[in-house]
Amino acid sequence: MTIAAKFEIEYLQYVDATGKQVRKDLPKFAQDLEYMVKLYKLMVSTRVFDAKSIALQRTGKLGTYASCLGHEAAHVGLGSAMLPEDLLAVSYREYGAQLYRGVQPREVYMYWGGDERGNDYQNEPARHDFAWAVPIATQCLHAAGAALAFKIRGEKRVAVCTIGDGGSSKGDFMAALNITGARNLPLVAVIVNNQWAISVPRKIQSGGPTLAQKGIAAGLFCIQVDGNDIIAVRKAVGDALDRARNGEGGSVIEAVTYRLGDHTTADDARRYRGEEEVKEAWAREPMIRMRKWLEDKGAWDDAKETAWKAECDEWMDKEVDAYLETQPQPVSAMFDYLYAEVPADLEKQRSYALSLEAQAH
Amino acid sequence: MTIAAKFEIEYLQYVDATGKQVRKDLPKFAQDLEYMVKLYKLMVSTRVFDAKSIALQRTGKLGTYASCLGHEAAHVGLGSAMLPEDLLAVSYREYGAQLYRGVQPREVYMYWGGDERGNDYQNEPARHDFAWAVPIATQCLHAAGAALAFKIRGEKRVAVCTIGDGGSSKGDFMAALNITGARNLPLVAVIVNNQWAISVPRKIQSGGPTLAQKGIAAGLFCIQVDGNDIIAVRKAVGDALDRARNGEGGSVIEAVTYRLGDHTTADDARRYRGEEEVKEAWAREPMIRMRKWLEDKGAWDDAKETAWKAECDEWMDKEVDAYLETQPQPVSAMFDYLYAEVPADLEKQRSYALSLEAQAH
Amino acid sequence: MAQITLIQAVTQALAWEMAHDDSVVVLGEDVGVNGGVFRATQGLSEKFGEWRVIDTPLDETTIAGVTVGLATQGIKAIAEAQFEGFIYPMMEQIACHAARMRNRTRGRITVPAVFRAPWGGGIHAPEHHSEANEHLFTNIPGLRVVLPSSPARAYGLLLAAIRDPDPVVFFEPKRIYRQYKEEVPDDGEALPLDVCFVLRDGTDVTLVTWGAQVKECLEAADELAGEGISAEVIDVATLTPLDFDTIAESVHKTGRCVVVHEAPKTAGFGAEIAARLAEECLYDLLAPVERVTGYDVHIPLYRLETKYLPSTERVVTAAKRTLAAS
Amino acid sequence: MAQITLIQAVTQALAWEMAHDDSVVVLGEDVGVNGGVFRATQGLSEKFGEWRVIDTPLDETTIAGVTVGLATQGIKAIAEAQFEGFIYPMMEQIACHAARMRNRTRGRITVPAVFRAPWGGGIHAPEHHSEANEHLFTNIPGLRVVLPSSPARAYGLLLAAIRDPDPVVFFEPKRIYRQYKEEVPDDGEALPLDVCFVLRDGTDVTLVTWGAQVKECLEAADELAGEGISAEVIDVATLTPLDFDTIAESVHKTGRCVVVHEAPKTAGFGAEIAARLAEECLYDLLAPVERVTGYDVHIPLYRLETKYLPSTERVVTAAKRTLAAS
Ligand SMILES: Cc1ncc(C[n+]2csc(CCOP(=O)(O)OP(=O)(O)O)c2C)c(N)n1
Ligand SMILES: Cc1ncc(C[n+]2csc(CCOP(=O)(O)OP(=O)(O)O)c2C)c(N)n1
Ligand SMILES: [Mg+2]
Ligand SMILES: [Mg+2]
Repeated sequence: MTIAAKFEIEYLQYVDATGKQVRKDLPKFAQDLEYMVKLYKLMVSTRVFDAKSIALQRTGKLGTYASCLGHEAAHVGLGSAMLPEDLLAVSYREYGAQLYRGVQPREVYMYWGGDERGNDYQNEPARHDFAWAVPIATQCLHAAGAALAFKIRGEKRVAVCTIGDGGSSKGDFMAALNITGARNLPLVAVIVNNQWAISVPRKIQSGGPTLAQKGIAAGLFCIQVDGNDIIAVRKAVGDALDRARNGEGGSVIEAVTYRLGDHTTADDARRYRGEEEVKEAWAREPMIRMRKWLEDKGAWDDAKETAWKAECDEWMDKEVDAYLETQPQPVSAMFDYLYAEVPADLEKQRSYALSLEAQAH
Repeated sequence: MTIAAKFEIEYLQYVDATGKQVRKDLPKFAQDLEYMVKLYKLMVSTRVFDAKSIALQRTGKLGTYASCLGHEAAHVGLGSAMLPEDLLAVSYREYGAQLYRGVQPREVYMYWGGDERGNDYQNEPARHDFAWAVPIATQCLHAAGAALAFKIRGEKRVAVCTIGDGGSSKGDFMAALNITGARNLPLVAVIVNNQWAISVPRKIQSGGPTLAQKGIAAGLFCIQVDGNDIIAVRKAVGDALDRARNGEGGSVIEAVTYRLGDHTTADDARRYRGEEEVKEAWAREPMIRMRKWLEDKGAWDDAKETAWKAECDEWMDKEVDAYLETQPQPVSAMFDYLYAEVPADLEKQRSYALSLEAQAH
Repeated sequence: MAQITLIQAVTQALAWEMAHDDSVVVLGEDVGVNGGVFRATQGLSEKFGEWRVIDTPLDETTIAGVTVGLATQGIKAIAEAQFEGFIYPMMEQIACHAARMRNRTRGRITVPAVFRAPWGGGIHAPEHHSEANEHLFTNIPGLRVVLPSSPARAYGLLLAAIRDPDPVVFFEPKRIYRQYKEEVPDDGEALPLDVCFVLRDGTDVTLVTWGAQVKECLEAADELAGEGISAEVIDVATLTPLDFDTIAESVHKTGRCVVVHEAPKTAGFGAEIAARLAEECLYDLLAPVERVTGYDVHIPLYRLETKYLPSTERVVTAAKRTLAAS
Repeated sequence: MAQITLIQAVTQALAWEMAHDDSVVVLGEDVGVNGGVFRATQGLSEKFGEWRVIDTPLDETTIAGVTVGLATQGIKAIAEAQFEGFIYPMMEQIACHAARMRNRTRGRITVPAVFRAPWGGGIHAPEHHSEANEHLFTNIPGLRVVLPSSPARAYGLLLAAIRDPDPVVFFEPKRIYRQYKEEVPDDGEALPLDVCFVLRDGTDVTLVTWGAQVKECLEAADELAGEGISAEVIDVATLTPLDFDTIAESVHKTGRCVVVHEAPKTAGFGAEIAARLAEECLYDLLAPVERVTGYDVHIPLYRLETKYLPSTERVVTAAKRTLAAS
C-alpha cells in the first residue's frame, strides 16, 4: 500500500485531576513557582469575577451573561502564553485571557449591561485586541487577516483566536485555518472544547475523535491538551506562538475542558444534560488540581487563598461600583460612531432623534 | 508521548501513465474487459463531445464553456461507480459522469447556450440529479441534505458530490464533510484536483500535502487516487459507495489529475502557467494509458478506435443539430417557473412584459 | 380551548403539521432536546424523534444548504436560524438556490422549505440578537417573506408557509413572542400568504406595518380615535409577493398613509410601499407618505434600544402630520 | 493623455493608490498573475509583488473576513468578489463586522476596506454572473454603496472609496467595462462620495439612475430631446448614504421623475428614491413617479436577458407617460 500522508496528534497533560504531576519534564515557566502562583491567582480572580457577574445578572443589574466557570485554566493559560504585541480574537467568555491582557471587569459588565463602551478597552495590550464577536467563528478570519497584516509588514507578532467546540463546525473557522496553512500565517487557533454548544453535545458537532484534527485539513500543527491543566495549555500555546513567530506556521490546539455552568444566564442546562455528568466534570475542574500542586510544592496555602480571594472581592466591588455609576450614553451615540463623520443624510435623522429627546425632557 | 489520534492516507493507482499495470490485485470490475471497453468508450465520447463544444463556442454558437479535457478518467470513473438510484451533485465540467447518467449533449449545449431548459435533464437517472451549480461548493451541502433525506427515509442510496481543488477551500465544502461525519451520512465527496482554479495553483489553496486530508477534519475515510487512472477512480469511489450504502459513513476521494485546457473558453491559461508543465501533464493524461492497457489485453485496436470516434462524431452532430434547432423560450418563461403559480403581483409584470413583446412584433 | 402565545402558536403549527405530514422535518441549532432557545420546538423531539427534529452542527450555512438538499428530495424542511442576526451565512443558499432552483431547472427541482428566525429588537438582548433585516430578502425573486404579528396569524401563516411549494422566509417578532395570549384553535387551518390583513377599519389615515410594530400601530389608532381621528391599520404579513391592492384600496379611501417598521429607514421595505403609492396612487394622496422607522444605524445595545425603536408616540405624531398637511 | 475604458480606469486608480500608499493591498481570486478575470488588477502583481496583490484560496468568506482583519490593522484592503453573484458568502463579514466595527467599539477599531465586484447583466454570461444586487447592501448602516458609470467616475470614486476611513461596497457595471473610452488624467484626484452627479440638465422630467443604465438614460434623454422634451439625467453614483437633495432639487424643477435600474423592481433601491419623493416632494410631483427596472424575476440566462434589462425605449415611454399624466 502506498501511503500519501501520515498524521499523529499528541495529547498533552502535566498535572492530572488530583493534582498529581504526571510528567517529569516540566516546561521552564512551570519550574518558576512564583510565576505559577501568579497564574493561579489570576485563575482565582477570574472565578471571583465570574461569580460576581452572575450575581449582578441575578439581581437585574446585568443583561444576559456568558459564564466562564470551569474554563479558567484554558483561558488564563492561553492569555498568559501571549506576548503583549500579539493580538487576541475571542468569542465571548474568554475573560481569563482578557483580564490577563488588561480588559477591566467594568468593561465586561458594561458590555453585557448593554453599553457599547464596554468594547472600548482602555488598557494595553487589550486595547489592540479585537472586541467580543457574537457571530460565532467570524473572529477567526479577523485573526487570519491580522496575521496576514503582520506577515506583510514583517512584524514578529502572532494572532490568536479562540473558538468553541460548537464554533469549530462553522465553515469560516475551517476557512481561517485553511488560509493560515496556505499562506503560512502566524496564527494560533485554540479550540476550547467544553463539550457543549448550548444544548448540543460535542458528538453532534463532529464525527472525528478529536477536534484538534481539524487543523490537519489545512496542513497545520495539531495538538490536544488537557484544558483543565494550565501548564499543558500554557506550554502548548507557548510553543505554537514560538513556531508562528519564527515563521514555522500556524497551529490548532484543542483544550479539552467542561462548561460547568449554564451556557448563559438565559439558559437552563438541566433541560438537556444529566447531573451525573456535571458532577464528574467538577472532579476534573482546573482550580483544585493547581492549588493542590502548588500546595504540594509549598507555594500556596489556605491563608494565602483566603487573603487573595478577599483582595479579589474588593477589586470586583470597585469594578461593580464603577459600572453601576456609569450613565447611559446620549441618544446621539447611536449615530456618532457609524462613520468617521456623520453623513449629511444621517445628520437629519440624528437631529430629529435629538429633538425627540429634547421634547421628552 | 501520549497519542490522541493517528491517520494515514493511501495513494491508489493501478495503471501508470505509460499504460503499465502497477498492481496485480485488479478490482473485479476491471477484470471484465468488456466493461472496461465500455468505460473507455465513454471516455472517448466525452472527449469528442468536449471538442465539439469548444468548436461551437469558437464559432459563436455557444456562450462561455468549461472544458473537461483531461478529466475523463476522473469523471467517467466516478459516474460509472454510482448506481442509478444514487444522486449526483456536480460543479460544472463533470460531463463524463453526467453523460454516463443520461444527460444529453444537447442539454449541455443548451445550458452553456443561455437556455435554462438545459438544466431540465430528460433522462433518468440524471433526471433526479442536481443541476449545474455555479456558486462553487454549494452543491456539496445539497448532496449532504439529500444524503440526510436518504437516511431519514431508510433508503439505500448515496449522494455523490464533486468539487475542484479550488472549491475544496470553500468553507461550505468543509461544512458538508463535517455534517456527513457528525451524522454518519451516506455521502461521497470527490475532489477533482486538476491543479488549477482558474489561474490559482493548487499550493495557494492549501498548505496540506494532500487535499484528501480535508476529510480527516470531519472524521471521514480519506484516500488519494491517480485521477487519470480510471480503474483507481472507479475502485475508490465504488468502495466508498459500498461503505456509505452499508451505513459505514462518508468518504473523501482526491482524484489527482490535470486541467489540460483553459479554465473556460473565456480564459487564456498561457497568462499564468508554463508550457512545460502542460506538456508534462499531457504525458500523464488518462486516455492513452487506458487505450494502451486495453490494447495490451487485446481488447482494443486502431480500427475500433476509428470506428468509435466516427460513431461519436455522428452522435454529437445530431445533438448539435437538435440544439441549434431549439427556438428561444418565450418572454413568459422568465416568470413562469419562479413559483408553482405566478403570484398576482408578478402577473402584472408578466402581462406588461408580454404586451411589450406583442408591440415589438 | 386554551389561550396561547405567539411562540406557542409557532410550536402548535409545527406539531400539527409534523403529525399530519410525515415529510416535515425541523432542523437547526438546539431545536432538539432543548426545544430551541425560545422553545419554538419544545416537545417536538420527544414526539417525533431525533431524525425529524434535528440538532445540527453549529453552522448556519450547513443548516441552509442541507435544508435545500432535503427539500429537493421531497422533505419539507423547516430550518431555524437561532436569531435573525445569524442568517447572513444562509444567504448564499437562500438567494442562489432556494429561491432559484425551480426557475433554474424549469420546474424539475423544487425547494419547499421554510427558513424561520426570531426577529427584531426590544428584548434586552446582546448585539446581533435584535436586528430587523427582513429587507435582505424582499428583493430576492422566488421567495416569500412572511412576518406574523399575532398568535393566530403565526399559526395560520406558518402552516401556509410549510405547505407552500416554494421557499418561505418566516420571521417571528420575538418582542411579542409572549406578549399576550389568544385562542388559536388547533385545527390545521392555514391563512393565505397572498393578502394583507386589515386589522382595524378607518377612514382618515392608513397605518401600514408588520411584525411587532402592529402593536404600536394599534395603540396609535386607539390614541388617534381618542382625538377623533379614524385610522385604518394594515398588517402586511406577507411582504413579498406583496398584496398592494389592499393597501391601495385603503389609501384610496383615507388619502393618507404612514408606513411603520423597525428596520432602518433607507431601503427598508417601507420604501417599497411608499414607492408604490407614489407610482400607483399619487392622485389619491392628500398628504406626503410618512415613514416611521428605525434610524439608519445599527440597533444599539439594550441601554439605548428603546430610543431606536419606533414608538406609538412617533406613529401618532406622523399620522397627525398627514392630517395637518392637507 | 491616453483614452481609457472603465475597467482600465479601475486599474489606473488601484495602481495610483498602491504606488502612493504602501498600506493599500488588493486580494481576491485570480487577482495576481492573471490580473483578475476582467483584468482589473492587470499588471499590479508585477509592480507590487505577491504580498500586496494577493491570490486567496477560493472562498469569498475568507476574502471578506481577512479583508476586515487586514483593515483593522491599518492595511487598506481592497477585496474583489469575482462576480456580484458570489458576494453572498461575504455578507456576514460585511454586515456584521465591516459595517459595525467602528460603532461596536466606539471608534477603537475601524475597517477602511473596499469590497469591489463586477456587477450587472448584458454580457452573455452564465447564471450568477449577471446579477444586480446592490440592494442587499443599501439597508445596512455603516456602509457606503458606490456604482460608477463612466471611466472618469470609476477612477475618481474608486480613489475616494479606498481613501474613505470606512467600508465601501464598490460595484462596477461590467456591461460598460469596455463600452467606450475617455480621457482620465492619472492625477490621483478623487471624486466626492456624497453627491449625485447631474449628467444632463433638463426641465421637463428627471431621469434618476446608476451604473450601466446611465447609458440608456442618456440615450433616452437624446430621444426625448428630439421630441422636444427636456430630460435631466442624474447618476446617483453613491447610493448610500444618499444625496437626496440633488434629486429633490431636480424634481422640484421638473415635477416628474423616472427612476431606472437593472435590479428587480420590488424593494430595489429605486423604491427608496420614489419613497423619498412621496415623503419629501409630494407637492412638487406633477405625475406619478415611474420606475423602469428589471422584473421581479432572476435575470434569465443569456438568450432572454435583453428581454429583462430596462431598455432605452422603456425609459422613453415612461418619461412620456409622466408628461401625459399632468
Ligand atoms: C453564527 C452564530 N450562530 C449562532 C449563535 C448563537 N450561539 C451563541 S453561543 C452558541 C453555542 C456556542 O458553543 P461553542 O462554540 O461550543 O462555545 P461555548 O459557548 O461552549 O463556549 C450559539 C449557537 C451565534 N452567536 N452565532
Ligand atoms: C462561490 C464562487 N466563487 C467564485 C466563482 C468563480 N469561479 C468559477 S470556476 C472557479 C475556479 C474553480 O476551480 P476549481 O474548484 O479547482 O475547479 P476547476 O475549475 O478546476 O474544475 C472560480 C473562482 C464561482 N463560480 N463561485
Ligand atoms: Mg462549547
Ligand atoms: Mg481545479
